Amino acid sequence: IPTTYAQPLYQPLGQKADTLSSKPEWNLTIFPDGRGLPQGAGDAAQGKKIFTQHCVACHGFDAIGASAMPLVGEVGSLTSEYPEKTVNSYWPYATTLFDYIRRSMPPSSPYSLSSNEIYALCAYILSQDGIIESGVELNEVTLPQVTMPNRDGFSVIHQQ
Amino acid sequence: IPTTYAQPLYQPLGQKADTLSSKPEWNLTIFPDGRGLPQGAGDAAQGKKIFTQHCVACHGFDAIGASAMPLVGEVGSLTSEYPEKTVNSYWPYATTLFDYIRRSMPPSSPYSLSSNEIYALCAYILSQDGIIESGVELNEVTLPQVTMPNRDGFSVIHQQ
Amino acid sequence: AFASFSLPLIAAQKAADFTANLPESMRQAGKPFSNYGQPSPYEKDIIRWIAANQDMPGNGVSWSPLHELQGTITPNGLHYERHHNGVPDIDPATHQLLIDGLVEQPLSFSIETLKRYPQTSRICFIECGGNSNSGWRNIPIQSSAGYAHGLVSNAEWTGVPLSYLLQEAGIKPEAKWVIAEAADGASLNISIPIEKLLDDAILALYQNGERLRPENGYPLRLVLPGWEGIVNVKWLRQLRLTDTPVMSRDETAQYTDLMPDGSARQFSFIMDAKSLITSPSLGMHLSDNPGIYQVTGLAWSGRGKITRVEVSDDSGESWLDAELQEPILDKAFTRFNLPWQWQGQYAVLQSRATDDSGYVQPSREALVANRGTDGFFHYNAIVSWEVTEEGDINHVYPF
Amino acid sequence: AFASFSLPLIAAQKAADFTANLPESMRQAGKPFSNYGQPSPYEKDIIRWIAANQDMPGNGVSWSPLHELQGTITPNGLHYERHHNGVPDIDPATHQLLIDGLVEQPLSFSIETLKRYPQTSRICFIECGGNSNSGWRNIPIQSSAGYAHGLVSNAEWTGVPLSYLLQEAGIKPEAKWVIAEAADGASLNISIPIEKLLDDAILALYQNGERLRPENGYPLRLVLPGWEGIVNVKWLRQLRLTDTPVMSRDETAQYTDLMPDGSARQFSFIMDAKSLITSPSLGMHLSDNPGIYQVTGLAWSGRGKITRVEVSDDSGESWLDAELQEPILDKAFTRFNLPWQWQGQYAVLQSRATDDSGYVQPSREALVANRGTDGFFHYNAIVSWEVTEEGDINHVYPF
Ligand code: HEC
Ligand code: HEC
Ligand SMILES: [Ca+2]
Ligand SMILES: [Ca+2]
Ligand SMILES: [Ca+2]
Ligand SMILES: [Ca+2]
Ligand SMILES: [Ca+2]
Ligand SMILES: [Ca+2]
Ligand SMILES: [Co+2]
Ligand SMILES: [Co+2]
Repeated sequence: IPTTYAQPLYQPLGQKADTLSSKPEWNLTIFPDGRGLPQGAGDAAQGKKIFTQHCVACHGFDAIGASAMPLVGEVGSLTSEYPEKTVNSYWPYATTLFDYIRRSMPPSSPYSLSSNEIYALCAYILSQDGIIESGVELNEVTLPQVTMPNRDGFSVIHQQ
Repeated sequence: IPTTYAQPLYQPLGQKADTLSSKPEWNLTIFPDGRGLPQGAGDAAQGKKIFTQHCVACHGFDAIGASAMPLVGEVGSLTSEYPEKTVNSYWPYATTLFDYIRRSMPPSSPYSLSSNEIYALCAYILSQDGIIESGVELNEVTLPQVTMPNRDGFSVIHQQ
Repeated sequence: AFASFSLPLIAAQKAADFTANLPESMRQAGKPFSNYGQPSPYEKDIIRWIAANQDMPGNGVSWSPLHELQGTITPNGLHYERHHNGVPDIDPATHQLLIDGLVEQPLSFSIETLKRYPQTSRICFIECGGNSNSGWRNIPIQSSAGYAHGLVSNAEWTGVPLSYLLQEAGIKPEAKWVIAEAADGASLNISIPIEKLLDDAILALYQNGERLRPENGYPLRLVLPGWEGIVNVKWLRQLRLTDTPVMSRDETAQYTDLMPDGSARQFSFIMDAKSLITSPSLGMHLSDNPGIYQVTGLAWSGRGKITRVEVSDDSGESWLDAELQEPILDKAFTRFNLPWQWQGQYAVLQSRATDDSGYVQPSREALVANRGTDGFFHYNAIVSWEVTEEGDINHVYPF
Repeated sequence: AFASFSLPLIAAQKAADFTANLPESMRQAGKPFSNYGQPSPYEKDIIRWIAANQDMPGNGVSWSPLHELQGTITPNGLHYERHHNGVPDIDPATHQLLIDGLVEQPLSFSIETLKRYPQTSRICFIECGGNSNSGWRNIPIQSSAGYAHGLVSNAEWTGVPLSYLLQEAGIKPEAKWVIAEAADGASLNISIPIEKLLDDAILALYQNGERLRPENGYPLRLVLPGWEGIVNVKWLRQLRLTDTPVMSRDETAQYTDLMPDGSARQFSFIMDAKSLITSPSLGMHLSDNPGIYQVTGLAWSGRGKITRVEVSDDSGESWLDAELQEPILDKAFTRFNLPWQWQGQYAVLQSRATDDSGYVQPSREALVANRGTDGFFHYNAIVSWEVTEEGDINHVYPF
């Protein structure tokens, strides 16, 4: 028996998944450098319409908050007595906005918006605080180039 | 603070229960020497009628078993290949029978039988194997005097 | 989706294509929060198996599905049941515990009062004295591991050390036994040596953190670590201190162990060391041949800690030590693990537990030689799972 | 009751008299067995307290009622919940885990496949990074202990050590982070340093013995002992090895801790030592004056074992060591107990935990001095319960 037992001993049972791994539904994550962004484009004017239809009910007119948190405004408030962490005041990367809206918003039907629609929503939100000019088209090239106001606001405390 | 803390420290919160402790509903247990037996009497003929009405459905005619186990017979079977542990073949004390029937049988209405009825049931069961003569009246004096066939069949293995 | 808005068709379609490949669960909101959670509907077959008397549905047992569980805690919904006349409905506001008999002062306690005392917890198993009794039969029963051996479960029990209450009542020197009585439809009564109650007995109010489950004694249960289930009295209403045992039905007619000479062992409280391979076990199938399988199971002892579990795949010709999972607790389930390389051969898998008293779990042969086949209670022999060359698993008696 | 039978009336009447005094539960059969048990109807108020977004009912939390629990295990039905878009319905037969990215070979695993691997268990707490965040407010919140601090629970988690699967895929040297993704309605994604995953991460399949509950990640959850809840990813579908973190919404916008200077601490994974008196606590009443009360509570640390819990009744002027209940496990709930003699005076009860790294739970004053009041996450200050001279208990900030 000693020859057939050992610790730990197990069969490698993972299935080779090269094909799976290359499929878009397994490549949802979008990185700050733009890796993972799909093709598409949209601007603030388009975004405002989409926002009105799909987002206002919870985030409020002009995205300043209702049952869900405000997404815009309050830039520069982080050192104030009442800091408000909006997308525009707090988030370090614009790419996160695309990543998050696609996977989570609107809550009743994630992934229901097209890439164009999501680029447009990003443009609408970011333009509200002048992070991008209101006429700018966001797409897979320009979105990662956006510099967020709080880009350098984070300090990594986990020691590797 | 050291003066107000200690381990273990607790308030004695038990309620004096001398009255409670003397009430019949807190004195259900019947001992082999007859302690706890209520007044009453019954014989096998009476017991057979009661058994027919309240017990036969589960323990079978003549108490030899149906969906519930047999209560009589098989005296002397304990060393055989197929030992059968009935009241009459196995139980060391007759008082246990009164104690158990009163608290547990019939299952749909424990405590529904009068003391007389239970003495009668004991007499019926015990007389089936001649442990008592069929005419004998069992009561709080005679029941503890019954000597069960397997009285000395038990060895206590718990070491005190 | 958005009529007044138009953008290149290609990108929009692309998105639609891949999102259709996402599981439904990612494309919609999930279910809301719940005040008290329930198992997944996909696991609805992981249940206690019920065997009750046809005319008395509250008399019988339900087994924990040990073959479907992992780790060492038994979740409350799957803790085994043994009732003598069903699960009583007891209002905790009116329930009382009476301690009387050979005491200086009879005392009664409400549930609210008991909560004021110091409480302690311990994780321990409770095992029915009749667990595994199909093992006494001549023919090995073909039931799943849990449904033959699952009248044992392991939980964290919390409550008042009984010694505090006994001391408060004042123990008379003549007191040797305590008769515990339940408030169920069987008024179950049974005698317990007082020294156990002074040692490690807990008046349990909580089971795995929450209040006791009705079927496990709500609102109050006596927990006697390592001792057979019947003395872990549920729905406790009275403790009467006496000089002698009561000789109740459940300590004479039942829960006594008939020996081959016709005598019976009485007051066989301690559950001896035992172990059981829960996987692979009867009803499972070894799909890969050859293949590596993780042999896992449970070991426990009413005498103390498990110190060793050996596993054999050749009917006990040779043994190898399994790994014991930490923490190894006194009188509690200990999980063991050992990887096993199956080459497609006929095999008989067994486990053998040893506890810190030095007691070694016996083979069925040894147990039967010692106790015959009519003892009914306290069956703790080694369990043997036969693995066929096809990878099917049966229960066998190897001798 | 029995017409054709007559015997002395006295005895019969006597019996009838006393049996009427027995509780109902002893005079009838109880309820039958159940395949899966439920709590007592008398405890129907012992529930998780739900706070969800009005327009998004799957977004919010439900708190464990720690003030109603005892011992250290949280029963599965009462384990706290934090969902970002509800509890997904995931069929385990079709669910897959994909491990890819910076690996030699991307691999996928079905749930059935994962069950073939060696499994290990550990009892540990999981605490939401946002637990106790009402403590940051200027006014002390008047919620029960559990409903302010119960986004933490303690269970036995069992599953596959993740290191086995990562090694099977083959870790490329550039891999520093792993992005975990969930199959829920938020597709929650978050970055985790690979060394934690290689250290003690468990791919949990079981929770307190049974398969995971839906709200706790069924069919598969990543358990990272001692680290904040958000990285203990539920409904796990993918682990992608990368050189950098993804900077997802839940590691930037949320679960980062804003400091007074406007900067934010990111990747604050470890939950620092904390303790909480669960009884007596807010909403309870001290009925006896003077009286002895058992102070009891829970302590835990994401850095290791609890080594000490001190209790004060005078706002921290003086402290006494509480008894720590065995077994004291690494990164797990440890219950502490200390009897307290109340003389009717105004008192402020506090507990203070120390762990084996030497870390001491801070006062609220120290925590706020260090981190301000807008950090939102990682609130672990000493909790203060004010006892009034009337025996009522409130939440106070003593400084
Ligand atoms: C039914 C309500 C609802 C609708 C509709 C909705 N949201 Fe949200 N949104 C929320 C809630 C609630 C949160 C907070 C989620 C959480 O904390 O997990 C949120 C969070 C967000 C966030 C992250 C904010 C932060 O600071 O973390 C963004 C960005 C966002 N929503 C954008 C959108 C957009 C764009 C739409 C429309 C396409 C939308 N939402 C529609 C309820 C909604
Ligand atoms: C509805 C079914 C049912 C009825 C009616 C019933 N019994 Fe029983 N009886 C049982 C069952 C089932 C058991 C086994 C209980 C157990 O194991 O806990 C039992 C056990 C007993 C025992 C113990 C036997 C042993 O060896 O342990 C006695 C004695 C007994 N019954 C007597 C009676 C009497 C007398 C009556 C009528 C007054 C009666 N029973 C009516 C089902 C019934
Ligand atoms: Ca483009
Ligand atoms: Ca502030
Ligand atoms: Ca008489
Ligand atoms: Ca035989
Ligand atoms: Ca072969
Ligand atoms: Ca006073
Ligand atoms: Co026994
Ligand atoms: Co954090």
